[in-house]
Amino acid sequence: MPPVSLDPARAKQLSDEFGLKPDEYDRVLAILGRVPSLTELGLFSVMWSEHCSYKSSRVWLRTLPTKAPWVIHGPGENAGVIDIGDGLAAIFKMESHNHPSFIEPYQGAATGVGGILRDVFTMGARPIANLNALRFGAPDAPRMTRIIDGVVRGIGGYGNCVGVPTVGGEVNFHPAYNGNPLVNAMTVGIAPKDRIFLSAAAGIGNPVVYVGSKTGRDGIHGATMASAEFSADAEEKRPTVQIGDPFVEKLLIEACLELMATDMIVAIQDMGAAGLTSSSVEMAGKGGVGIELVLDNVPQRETGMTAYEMMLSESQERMLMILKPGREAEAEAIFRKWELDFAVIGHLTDTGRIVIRHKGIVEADIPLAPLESEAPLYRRPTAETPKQPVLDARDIADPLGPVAALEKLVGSLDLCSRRWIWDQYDSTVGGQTVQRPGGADAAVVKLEGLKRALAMTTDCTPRYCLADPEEGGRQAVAEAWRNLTAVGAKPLAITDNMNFGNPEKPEIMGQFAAAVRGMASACTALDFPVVSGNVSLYNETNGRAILPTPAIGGVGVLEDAAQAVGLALQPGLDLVLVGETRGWLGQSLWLREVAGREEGAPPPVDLAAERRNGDFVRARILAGEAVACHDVADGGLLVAVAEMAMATGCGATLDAPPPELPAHAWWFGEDQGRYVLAVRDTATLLAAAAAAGVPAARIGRSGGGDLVAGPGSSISVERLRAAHEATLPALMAAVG
Amino acid sequence: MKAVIVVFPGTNRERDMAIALERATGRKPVMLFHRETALPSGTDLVVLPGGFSYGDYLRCGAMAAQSPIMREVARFAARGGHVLGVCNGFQILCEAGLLPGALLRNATLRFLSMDCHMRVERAGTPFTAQWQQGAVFRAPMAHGDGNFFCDDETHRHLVDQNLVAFRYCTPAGEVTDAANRNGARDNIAGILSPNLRVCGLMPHPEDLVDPLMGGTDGLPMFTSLAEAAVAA
Amino acid sequence: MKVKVTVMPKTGVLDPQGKAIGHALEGLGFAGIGEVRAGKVIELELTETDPAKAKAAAEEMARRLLANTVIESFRVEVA
Amino acid sequence: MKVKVTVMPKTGVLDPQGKAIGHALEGLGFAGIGEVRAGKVIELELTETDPAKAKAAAEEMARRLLANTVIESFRVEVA
Ligand SMILES: Nc1ncnc2c1ncn2[C@@H]1O[C@H](COP(=O)(O)OP(=O)(O)O)[C@@H](O)[C@H]1O
Ligand SMILES: [Mg+2]
Repeated sequence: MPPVSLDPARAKQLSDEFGLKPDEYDRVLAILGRVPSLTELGLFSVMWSEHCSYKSSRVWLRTLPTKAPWVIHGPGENAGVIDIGDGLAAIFKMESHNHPSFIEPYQGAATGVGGILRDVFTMGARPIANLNALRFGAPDAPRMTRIIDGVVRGIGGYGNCVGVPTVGGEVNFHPAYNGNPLVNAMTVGIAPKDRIFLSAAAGIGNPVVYVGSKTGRDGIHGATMASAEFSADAEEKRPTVQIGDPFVEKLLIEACLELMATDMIVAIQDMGAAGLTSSSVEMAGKGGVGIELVLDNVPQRETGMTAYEMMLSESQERMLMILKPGREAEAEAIFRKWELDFAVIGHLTDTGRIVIRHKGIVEADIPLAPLESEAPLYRRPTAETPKQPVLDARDIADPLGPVAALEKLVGSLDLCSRRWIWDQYDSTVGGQTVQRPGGADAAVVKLEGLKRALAMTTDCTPRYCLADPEEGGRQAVAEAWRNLTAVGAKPLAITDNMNFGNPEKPEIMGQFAAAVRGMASACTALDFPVVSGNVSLYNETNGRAILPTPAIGGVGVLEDAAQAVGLALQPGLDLVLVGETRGWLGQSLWLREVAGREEGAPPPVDLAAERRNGDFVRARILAGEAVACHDVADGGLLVAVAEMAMATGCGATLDAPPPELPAHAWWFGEDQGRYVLAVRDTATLLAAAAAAGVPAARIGRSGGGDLVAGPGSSISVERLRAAHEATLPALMAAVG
Repeated sequence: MKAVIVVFPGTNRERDMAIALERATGRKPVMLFHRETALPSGTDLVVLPGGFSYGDYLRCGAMAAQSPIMREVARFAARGGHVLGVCNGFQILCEAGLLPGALLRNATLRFLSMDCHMRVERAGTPFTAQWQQGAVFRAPMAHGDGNFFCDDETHRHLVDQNLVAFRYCTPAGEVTDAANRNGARDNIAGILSPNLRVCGLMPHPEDLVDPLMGGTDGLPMFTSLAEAAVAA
Repeated sequence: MKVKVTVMPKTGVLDPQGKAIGHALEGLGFAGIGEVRAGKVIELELTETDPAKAKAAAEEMARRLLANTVIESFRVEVA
Repeated sequence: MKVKVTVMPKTGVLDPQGKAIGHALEGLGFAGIGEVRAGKVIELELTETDPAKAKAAAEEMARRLLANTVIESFRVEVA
């Protein structure tokens, strides 16, 4: 008996409400040869939502470089997998929870962390670190401090409880995020490289097993919500809020890793967006098999749940797996030990169809191949962002001089200390954190029992991306590579989280395409492939888009954790600037915060120089020649040195700017590909730089308690620190 | 030394603790799942590590304190066995009545993750023998409920009997309000049982036993325990 | 005048804490325990002496601060 | 049978949450707010049908788990 079709008019109306376009609905009719049932319509709408199908972004994502000799699994799996030596693989991914975090900041952010953790441990990895890339609106925008507070508490509440250290991240503020903050969470895990678990189902007749928490009516249509832009009626979307239970997640990690140490699992996948639907459809689809589910066996938290509700529920902390036949009892014992639900809810078939039964009735019966192959794929029209003029620093007056501008900058929203945030994240659990937040350009986490360590970072400069999406995409990748390099790590691969506005607008799709182009060029030039990622579109409120934000999460390796350097300055060292300074003020923070202008072309990234400078710096660090290293990014040279100084309280005296540059361009220009190194033996370093063709110059010396920016310009590090540390606590004092 | 680390559902610093104990004693501790009803024979030290047992739901440590293995731990302590509780472990010891007082929500109402300094208020115990009286050491803390509270009578008893093991202080050793981030009564970071065999503290000395992670300030606690086990 | 605001997770919203408490009670040997829900109670001393006004004020407080109405419902009682 | 266990901080025990709520309410412009105490409420569905027995059982649960009598007092009500 086929499922009971909806009344045709009702089906059409619902398909609209569920976000299917008219031509997409016609395709549903063609595939089924009849009007769908409610459950079937639900399945199609979530599988074909932007969130699950990547229908607007796929054509562009395909152009990203994804290969390198150390890449084990690139995009397409739950997370990316790379070889890091010692027989181990790093498994990592970043994912957005933007819309849920706007509606319910605590739970939205918390479940974002929970979801990305599952993407990583579902592949067999023990998670060893979390990072988070956050973009908030202007602090005086409605609800904004509450959103900041809730998001930070939610990330901490979840990560701290599961016992995975939160070791890094980034935060920006801009009014463009007022109605649409971004919460991107990243998890890095470790597994033996020959024991990676994939999601392709196999073995006709094999049992389909559900483990974890019970299913409730949470987050129904969360995936479609993530694919729609906000409007004033966002309130009405509230019932889709999901609640996280990090305690259950912790048990689920332990139980899954225990099961993964056996040979019982054929395939496994977390139930993320669109829960049971996407996990079952994707597992069966990837394996080219059919799947039959009996929903009566699904552990349920509420009474009277329908097939439609169970298939679309986004209840958290659940996994789906295919077991080898006859191993159910053994597997169940492990989950019972950890006090988790375990249920056989179906089996694999040779029909190539997904069949859903509930209470003796077939609620859905859909051929899997067309669900995938006929999924909509759009090459949406694009419009290029007009190029901005290149600003000449000589045309821009300096109203403040270096010291006052510096004090203002280090206390500004985008540069002030993030301590208020990271003080709420457990960054030491696990006992392997070599570089905690604030200590270095990238976090460094050692691998337990080994010398080896991973370095990780998240980076993106959205204001550059708005001004020039291609240059901005390139810069984001380059900065991640630079941050890993600055601790001495060899950068290996990235994950990305593409946050953009409504892709149906050509200028937004143009931003996306250009950002991908820029990223791809940097990935290629730096041997830094993309191994996983996530796309979040429709980040708009009442038609106003966020800044284009391709957040990059980078991972690198250090063979010996003891070789890692931080950015903290010590007295009695020479400061050496590596890289070329042309004094680029366009889109700089100085221009915005001091001159009050947000304009100009952003600084270009010269990928050949980037690579040359970075490889040089890394080699010097590994040779033990640098006591500290910091890349020059937001705010420019003087801010970089100030950050090194504030980390310990040790001051520095810097030489006067070179005569050929306006002073403010020297101090605050945001030219790319630069590093400041604190070294004992300058001559050796400079000789090596000359030999490598890398621009390098001694710019000053550390010591004392003041930062001196050329003769006559001096400020105490204590005073800078006070300005740096005061901003966020003052902002957040109102929320308590 | 034979050390046993008890693992409850939600415990998450058991590995950190194992690393610290192994570093100090040269021997891997035994991990004991909370469902067990007996301690391995020859146990010298029981450690209740940090984490979020039972998700910290209801009250931190309340549910773990009721688990069967805790009856055994209480018996072990009554016989004079050494018991260390760190963070969630301290909360469990208080909830189980093995140490007095309770740990309330931090006065800031926020999770606090940062290094703190502590002054050794009672040297010469199995937990502090390797420190001088008044020594100051650093350790990370990571807790939402570390605000030690006890009534006046209990407080008088702790002070009179010299059972305060550690107080929060500045890096220079001054016991100030500013150094007392979680709002604990009388800056109390850790306490001892009257027989000096049970100790609970909020910060994590086990996370600072390796120069790579920023120092070895926490190591003396574990070398003290190793020595105590040899002496016992 | 004393008012009491009770804040509970909305029906249907997952209550991890209630679930864990129910579990723990069973572990302690208590039998016959069905659903357990855990919430908050806030007792406020108000200078307001008119019960209706006190109640209205407390409801306003609950809506604006004490309850997260996205996931919680509340009830106000005047003592 | 439904029972409700209310757990409040004992008088004399610091209640940072209650204090913070009081402050926040004042910050929102509410006036005339005196002491604020924040506690917990646990609602249990019991199969027990005898009110006296249900109450006794809940009291036992409160003593053994739901309240920590070092810092909290509790009250049981049967619905
Ligand atoms: N949301 C966050 N969570 C944890 N740590 C953060 C967060 N945001 C920033 N940090 C930390 O603050 C420090 C400074 O960040 P950022 O200014 O982005 O560094 P950079 O410009 O060198 O990339 C880094 O150590 C970073 O990991
Ligand atoms: Mg960064």
